[in-house]
Amino acid sequence: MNAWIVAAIVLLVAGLGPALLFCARGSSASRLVGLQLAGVVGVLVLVAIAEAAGQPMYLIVPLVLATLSATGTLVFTRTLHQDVRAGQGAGDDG
Amino acid sequence: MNILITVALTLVLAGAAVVVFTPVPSRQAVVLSVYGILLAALFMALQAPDVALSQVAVGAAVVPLIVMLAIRKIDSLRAARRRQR
Amino acid sequence: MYPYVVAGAILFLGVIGIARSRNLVHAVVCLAVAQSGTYVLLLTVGYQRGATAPIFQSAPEKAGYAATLVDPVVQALTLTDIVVSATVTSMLLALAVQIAKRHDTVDPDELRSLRG
Amino acid sequence: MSRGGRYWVLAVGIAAVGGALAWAFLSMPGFGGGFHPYRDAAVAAALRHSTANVVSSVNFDQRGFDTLGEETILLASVVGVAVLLRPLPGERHRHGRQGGHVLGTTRMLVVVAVPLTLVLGIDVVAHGAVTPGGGFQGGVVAATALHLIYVGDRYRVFARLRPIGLFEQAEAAGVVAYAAVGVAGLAFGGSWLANILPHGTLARLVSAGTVPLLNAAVGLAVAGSVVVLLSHFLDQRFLSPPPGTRHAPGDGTQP
Repeated sequence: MNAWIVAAIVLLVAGLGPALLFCARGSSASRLVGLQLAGVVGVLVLVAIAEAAGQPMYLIVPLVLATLSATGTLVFTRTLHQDVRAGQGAGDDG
Repeated sequence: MNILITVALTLVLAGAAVVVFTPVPSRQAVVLSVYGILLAALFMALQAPDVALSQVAVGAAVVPLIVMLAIRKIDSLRAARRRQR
Repeated sequence: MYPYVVAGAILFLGVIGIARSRNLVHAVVCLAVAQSGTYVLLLTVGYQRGATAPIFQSAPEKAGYAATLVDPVVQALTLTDIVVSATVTSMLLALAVQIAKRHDTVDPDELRSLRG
Repeated sequence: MSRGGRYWVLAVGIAAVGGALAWAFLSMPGFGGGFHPYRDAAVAAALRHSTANVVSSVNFDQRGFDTLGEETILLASVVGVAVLLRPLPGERHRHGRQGGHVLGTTRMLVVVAVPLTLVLGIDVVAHGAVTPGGGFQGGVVAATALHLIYVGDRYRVFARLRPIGLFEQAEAAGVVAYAAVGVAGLAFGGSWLANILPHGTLARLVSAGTVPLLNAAVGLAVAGSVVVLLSHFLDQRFLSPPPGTRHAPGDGTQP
């Protein structure tokens, strides 16, 4: 058990856990904060796991996640603006 | 490594529960995106970078975009019907 | 044992979500979650303690090198699984949009009463 | 069936499937064990063809025919979505601005991220045989780059930059190229999708025979089909609902 595994476990529990909690409550716009946190911490977790396994070639995965998580957030900021403008999430009576 | 896998599995299970028990689809789409990141972390811990890469590629932008566009289309169809009545 | 139980639990969570669903889009997302249980099951079946990903950096010298790698066959199966899941999701969402256009609702219960 | 009745059926189904799964899990080899006969066979076969990434070797060499089936599923779903989302009679294209204001920082992010994502996608496809990655993952990443233009900017710029016919042809060309490599294997190697090219040195960019070629074909097909698939959903946003479709007689509302 090396330091990178400990780092990965700590980041999972103290980073992605709270991100999931943020996502579990509130309006869809406030859940976006959880998604942002999950994207950033997720990159760190993936780097830590790659180092823990001693396999530098795994690092392509955090690289792709870092590039695409910004796009993922943009998807929601583009499509959720109606909810934000209506305050409490218009059209959410589904 | 085993503790790491156990922690990641528990987080994935919790994430699946949050996705399923979020009733409003537009909120569910955001949670689905986070669930994809949790799955990618689990796949990396299981030494499957190929699978983690494809989960990240599909789950980060493409599937959330399709889901959100379908939700918006259905919402706008309903709003148009409501205006007609 | 715990990893297999988690895979089964994810499958059941997705199925329960589909049964409770009041919105077809919600049901489609729950189906995607149910399918993600199969990814977890496949990958945990192929995992071996202390092994690394089945990717070589240089030609192996020892004959028993394969025993230090996790199972590549289940990883390839999971890759196919993820692609199929994405295409099924898009097909079903297109179907949901078409139902909304024709029937004015995406609630499965209302759809049934419309037919009767 | 009422909701209560549905839950009863669900409970019976979960109990039955849960029991079967528990039985299977108890008789399976335990988690993390060393018993993987398929792994031993697949790794040996990959080493014979000098393929560093054994997962790519399984997908594009040992199980190449299954991957062709997967491509066909992708093609079929694109056709299905195109049929399902065709404009109904009376629906018209709305032109004009898309709602919402785009910040300057968002535009800048798009300018930086589009080339970066595109290059990353091509890189993932090109190194499919030697590092994690491959045609499918890289194709999706490259398609995401094109859709970044939509999420960051106006739809009209996007529509001009995305000649949809070209992507439909790219998708078809990818599938045809995959089948062509298969036929070439049949002609020169004696079996469908036989790995006929020289295998090269393990872990070099040009190695593993036909695997990089098949990776590129799949990358082309996946990028094309994801762009076409998303564009059908995007076009739905710009269709105005037909006036009174539901009340018009004989429009197929009743099954």
